Amino acid sequence: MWDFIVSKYNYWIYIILMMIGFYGMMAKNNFMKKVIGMNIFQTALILYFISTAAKRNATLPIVEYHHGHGPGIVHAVDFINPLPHVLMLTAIVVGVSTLGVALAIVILIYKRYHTLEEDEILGSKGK
Amino acid sequence: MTELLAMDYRPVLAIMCPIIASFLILVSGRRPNIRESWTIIGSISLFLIVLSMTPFVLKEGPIKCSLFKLFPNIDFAFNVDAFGLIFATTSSCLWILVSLFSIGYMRGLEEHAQTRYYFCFALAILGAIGIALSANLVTLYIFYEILTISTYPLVAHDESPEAIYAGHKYLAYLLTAGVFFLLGILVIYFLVGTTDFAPNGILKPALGSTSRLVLQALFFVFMLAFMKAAWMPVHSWLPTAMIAPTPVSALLHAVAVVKAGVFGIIRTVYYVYGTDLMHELNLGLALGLLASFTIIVANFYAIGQVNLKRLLAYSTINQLSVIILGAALLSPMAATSAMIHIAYHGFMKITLFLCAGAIIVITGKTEISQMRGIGRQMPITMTAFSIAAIGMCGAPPVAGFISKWYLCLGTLQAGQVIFLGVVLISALLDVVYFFPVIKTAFFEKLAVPALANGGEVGEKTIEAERPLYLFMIIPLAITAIFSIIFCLFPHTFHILDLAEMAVRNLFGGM
Amino acid sequence: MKGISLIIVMIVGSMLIYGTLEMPKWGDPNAPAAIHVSPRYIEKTWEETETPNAVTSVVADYRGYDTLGETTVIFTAGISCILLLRKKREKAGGE
Amino acid sequence: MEKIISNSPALIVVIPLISAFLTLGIGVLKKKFCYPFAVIALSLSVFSSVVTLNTIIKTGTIHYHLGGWDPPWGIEYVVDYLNGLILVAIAIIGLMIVIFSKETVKMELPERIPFFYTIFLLEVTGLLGIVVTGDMFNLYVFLEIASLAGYALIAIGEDGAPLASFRYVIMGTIGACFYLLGVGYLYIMTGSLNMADLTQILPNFYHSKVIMVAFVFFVVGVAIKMALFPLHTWLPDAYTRAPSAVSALLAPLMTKVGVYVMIRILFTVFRPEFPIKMLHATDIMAWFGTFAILFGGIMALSQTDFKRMLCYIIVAEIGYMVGGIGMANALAIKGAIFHIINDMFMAACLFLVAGIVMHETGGHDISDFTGIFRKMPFTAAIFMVGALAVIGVPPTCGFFSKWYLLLGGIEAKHWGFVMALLLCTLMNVALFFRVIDKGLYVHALEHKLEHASEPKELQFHEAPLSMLIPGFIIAIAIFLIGIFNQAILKNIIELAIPSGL
Repeated sequence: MWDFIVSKYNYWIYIILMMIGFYGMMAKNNFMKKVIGMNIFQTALILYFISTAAKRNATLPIVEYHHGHGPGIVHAVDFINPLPHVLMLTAIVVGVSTLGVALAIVILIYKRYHTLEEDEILGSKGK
Repeated sequence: MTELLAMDYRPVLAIMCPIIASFLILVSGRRPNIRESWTIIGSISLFLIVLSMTPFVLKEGPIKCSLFKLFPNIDFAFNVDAFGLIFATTSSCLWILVSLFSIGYMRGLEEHAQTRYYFCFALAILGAIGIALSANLVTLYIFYEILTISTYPLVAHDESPEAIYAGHKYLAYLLTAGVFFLLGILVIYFLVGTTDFAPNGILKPALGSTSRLVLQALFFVFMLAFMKAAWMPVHSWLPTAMIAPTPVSALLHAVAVVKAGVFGIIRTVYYVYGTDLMHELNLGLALGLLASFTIIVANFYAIGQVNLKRLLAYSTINQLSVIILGAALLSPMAATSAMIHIAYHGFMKITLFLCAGAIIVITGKTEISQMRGIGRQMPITMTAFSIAAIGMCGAPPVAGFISKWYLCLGTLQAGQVIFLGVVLISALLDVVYFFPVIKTAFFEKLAVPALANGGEVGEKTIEAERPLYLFMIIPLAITAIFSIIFCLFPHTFHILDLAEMAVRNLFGGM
Repeated sequence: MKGISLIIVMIVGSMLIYGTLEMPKWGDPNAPAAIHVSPRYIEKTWEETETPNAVTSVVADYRGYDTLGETTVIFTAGISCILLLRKKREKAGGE
Repeated sequence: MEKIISNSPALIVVIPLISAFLTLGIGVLKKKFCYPFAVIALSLSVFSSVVTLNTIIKTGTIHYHLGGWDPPWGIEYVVDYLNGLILVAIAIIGLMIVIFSKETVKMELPERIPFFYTIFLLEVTGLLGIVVTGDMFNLYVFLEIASLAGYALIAIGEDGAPLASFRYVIMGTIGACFYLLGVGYLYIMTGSLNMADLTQILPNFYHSKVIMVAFVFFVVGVAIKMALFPLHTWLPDAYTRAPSAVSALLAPLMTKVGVYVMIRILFTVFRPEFPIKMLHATDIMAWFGTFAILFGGIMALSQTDFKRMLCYIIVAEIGYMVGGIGMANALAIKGAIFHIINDMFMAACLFLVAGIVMHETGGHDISDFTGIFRKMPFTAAIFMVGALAVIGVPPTCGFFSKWYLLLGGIEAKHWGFVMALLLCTLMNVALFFRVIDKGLYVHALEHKLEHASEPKELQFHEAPLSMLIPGFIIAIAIFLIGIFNQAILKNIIELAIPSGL
């Protein structure tokens, strides 16, 4: 049992992180906190992807080469999986972009209502 | 170009008439004379086209014309058969007369939004003609919905809160009906894979795989779909809708809309279920009882009415159920009666409505009690009214007699003597509520010496006071004369021939 | 609201844990992800793209289109921020 | 020409993408040119999508390998009968809305025209990309492009828009992340991101818990994006507050693209037997669809704002499609796919009308429709077409898809769904006739005004041509789709129905 838990510890970590972010997105009253939660959520997802790339006893996916010869025969087992890294490069950018747009919107909200607390905004909406 | 005039395209031409007319009406909305001449031209050409199909159908059988595919096995198609032509002839003929009448009525009362009125009117006729000529349930459904929606602005034409309420009630009933209709069609399509009308029904193959209860329930779904036939207890939209301008009540609620309902019921009974299946499922009896109930109750309602138009509305409900009863008896004679009564009742009822409308325009009176002595002021109108009323009671020499005669024979032919009693009682009750109107009009003295147009009080005729009134008086005179002609020469416009032919196809003989 | 959120979080979390039960262990070199598509990226990177870094070759070549999308995303975000935060009072012809 | 035809799948996306960049440049130089440029760009997009659809009808599914790499390794665009048709619809509606946008943007966002058109084109790019791609991760990227553009476009709307948009950001991000999580779970079990490849590999794992969880996250994530009840909460506010041109673009397209993704994942990535027979997910979806229909209808009835009412109608319409998927038989799926197309046109038509009325009267309440039949007869005609199509009156296209949905419901013996559909028809009647009444019956009002000798309130007049023409084109399209539905169904949609149903 212990072995099972340890051998998959990467998953537990990402799940915990993700749930923290998820909770923050839904339950927090302050818009900034929601945005922070969103970012944690996305980061946890990135962590998950990256961890799927790992292989024991493998190194970075950069093959050694010599000018004019090329690297010779390369075994995939020796290098970690590059694909999740690539995907996550994109996902990081997406996350940053979302964050940027969300913050811009938060600024707009603040300009309009002069507060970022959701309940205060909902309360003042009638005015 | 000439091939467009070929028989195969006649149904399309007929459909195009009101479409083009409605478009032209809309375009020339600012010039009333041109607008109304489009209405007249459209109606006359429609009538001629419909009439031109009759001899061909009588000789060669139905005209089939398929335009495009709607669903697998379902085309947007027309099938001009004898029964459909009866309805088409009636509504197209009456459109001409009502258009004339409308001119007098609408101008006489200086109504607003007349372009909308004529536009919707033409669309409603499109719906009625489409229903008459359609070859399958889906096509019928399409025109049925067009009819419902296009008549809504007509019902609420007055735009007063009551009128809008009436319009809403009208829509609520009839679009709910439309939903039932759609459900019914879907189930039929699902069960047998087709919705084309066929003289012996199309549902018989489904009997093996489906329980009888489903088919019986389905029949009542269809009955609900034809709420337009105003059978009780789903009739209450009809009296409410009487708030509409009288020509609307006349054409739509005496001819197009309600007749579309009974037309649909007859189509369902004979062309979807078929006589055998109706017998098999005992649906004829159920339908007959429903109709009888409506006949009797509607008559009692009518007796209690003080408003002339509402009285006519209940009379309509009563007569519609007479037609349904004719269909329900499942005997050749009764079926003939149902079919010809669609036409004959149309002419008689429209006479009554036009009279009521003429009275409203010329004197401003709506209640029966106000109409004392009106027969002396408006002799032509009230004579026409009396003729039609006599016809409603089924007495000779008016058209109603013929259909009632066939209906009585039909009850005997079907061996259902109870229903004969219903028919006779209803005729009696008809007398009870129509006679007081005639009596008030002719044999009582003018009580209130005031006229709506502020004219001279007296016993002289005021019908022809303004030339505009002639637009109203002449049509109602014509329909009254037709009501008599139909009795003396039942083959006018081949109505009886068509009905006989349809019944021959259904039953294989009288 | 907090209670409901907590319940939702619990449900989602337990779903995730439930799914994780059958996942390959961390760092398993025989995990499907390690043997199906990715080996080609590593083994053929030099041959096919003349790039020693497999990540670079995938980013810029094999899945270069994703990267185009990625740049578009950030472009979108940038323009969005301008669109949102530009002062409204500026006159229409002021530029 | 050969080159264009063979590259048309890529061109569909690349044209609006590049022109988005260019629009910005042009806009900096000369604001006026943004609009015609965007129109030209989307016209080209329509052209290439039509070319693609034409090729598909002639030669079957197109696989377009981007960069020349074979599918599981490189990214592939797959255009088959299903998305070919949807691409054309998206491109056409995008074009119509961009034509329409001229006046509303001038009025509502005068100082931000170049940025608006840039984002607008990016939004269309994203939507087209979602549909055209055959790669799970690439879909996510395009989903984010579309979503980000959508957030920004909504946030520049009227008062309250940023708040609505923020909610959308939160919900949308959760949806997108759930989707990505699903991709990750599939990836860890299969090692592939390519849809066609996954279809081949996945059956081995159908009993795996990971795949089941992945499936659930896919469905929930996409359900958020397409605003399926009860995850629709972001939609009504967002689309009500957005600028007219934006709601006219997003409301018809975004949610429907979500439905497309749903169908893609349920029946292409997974084979139909997995969601239907193994998970029974479709049974659940049928009920969600049913409730969405009822909820949307009832909520729509209680609105006084026209745009908000339309939003709830969209929630109900999503219920139609999800319910249709949930029926899990060929008839209903046919109806659902057809309804995607139809609803795009119907919603576009109605939101266009909302935009026109907003432009002419300055509001989008139902009361702003007073007298439109008199004062704006052409707008009223367009509105009538849209309304009748939503109600499902033949021969508008709405009737035909509803027919198949109902038929599918009857075949599945799912009476709840059938009844909900029929009931929703009635609710739609009540909804639209409320508006029609307002538009039609002004006699009493005018009468009153004359007596009070006040200046006439009903002085607005017909909208400019740039707004009416797209409306008319869409209205005519609604009729044409209805009348030629058999051609569309036979030649395209029936071939798009996933095998195994």
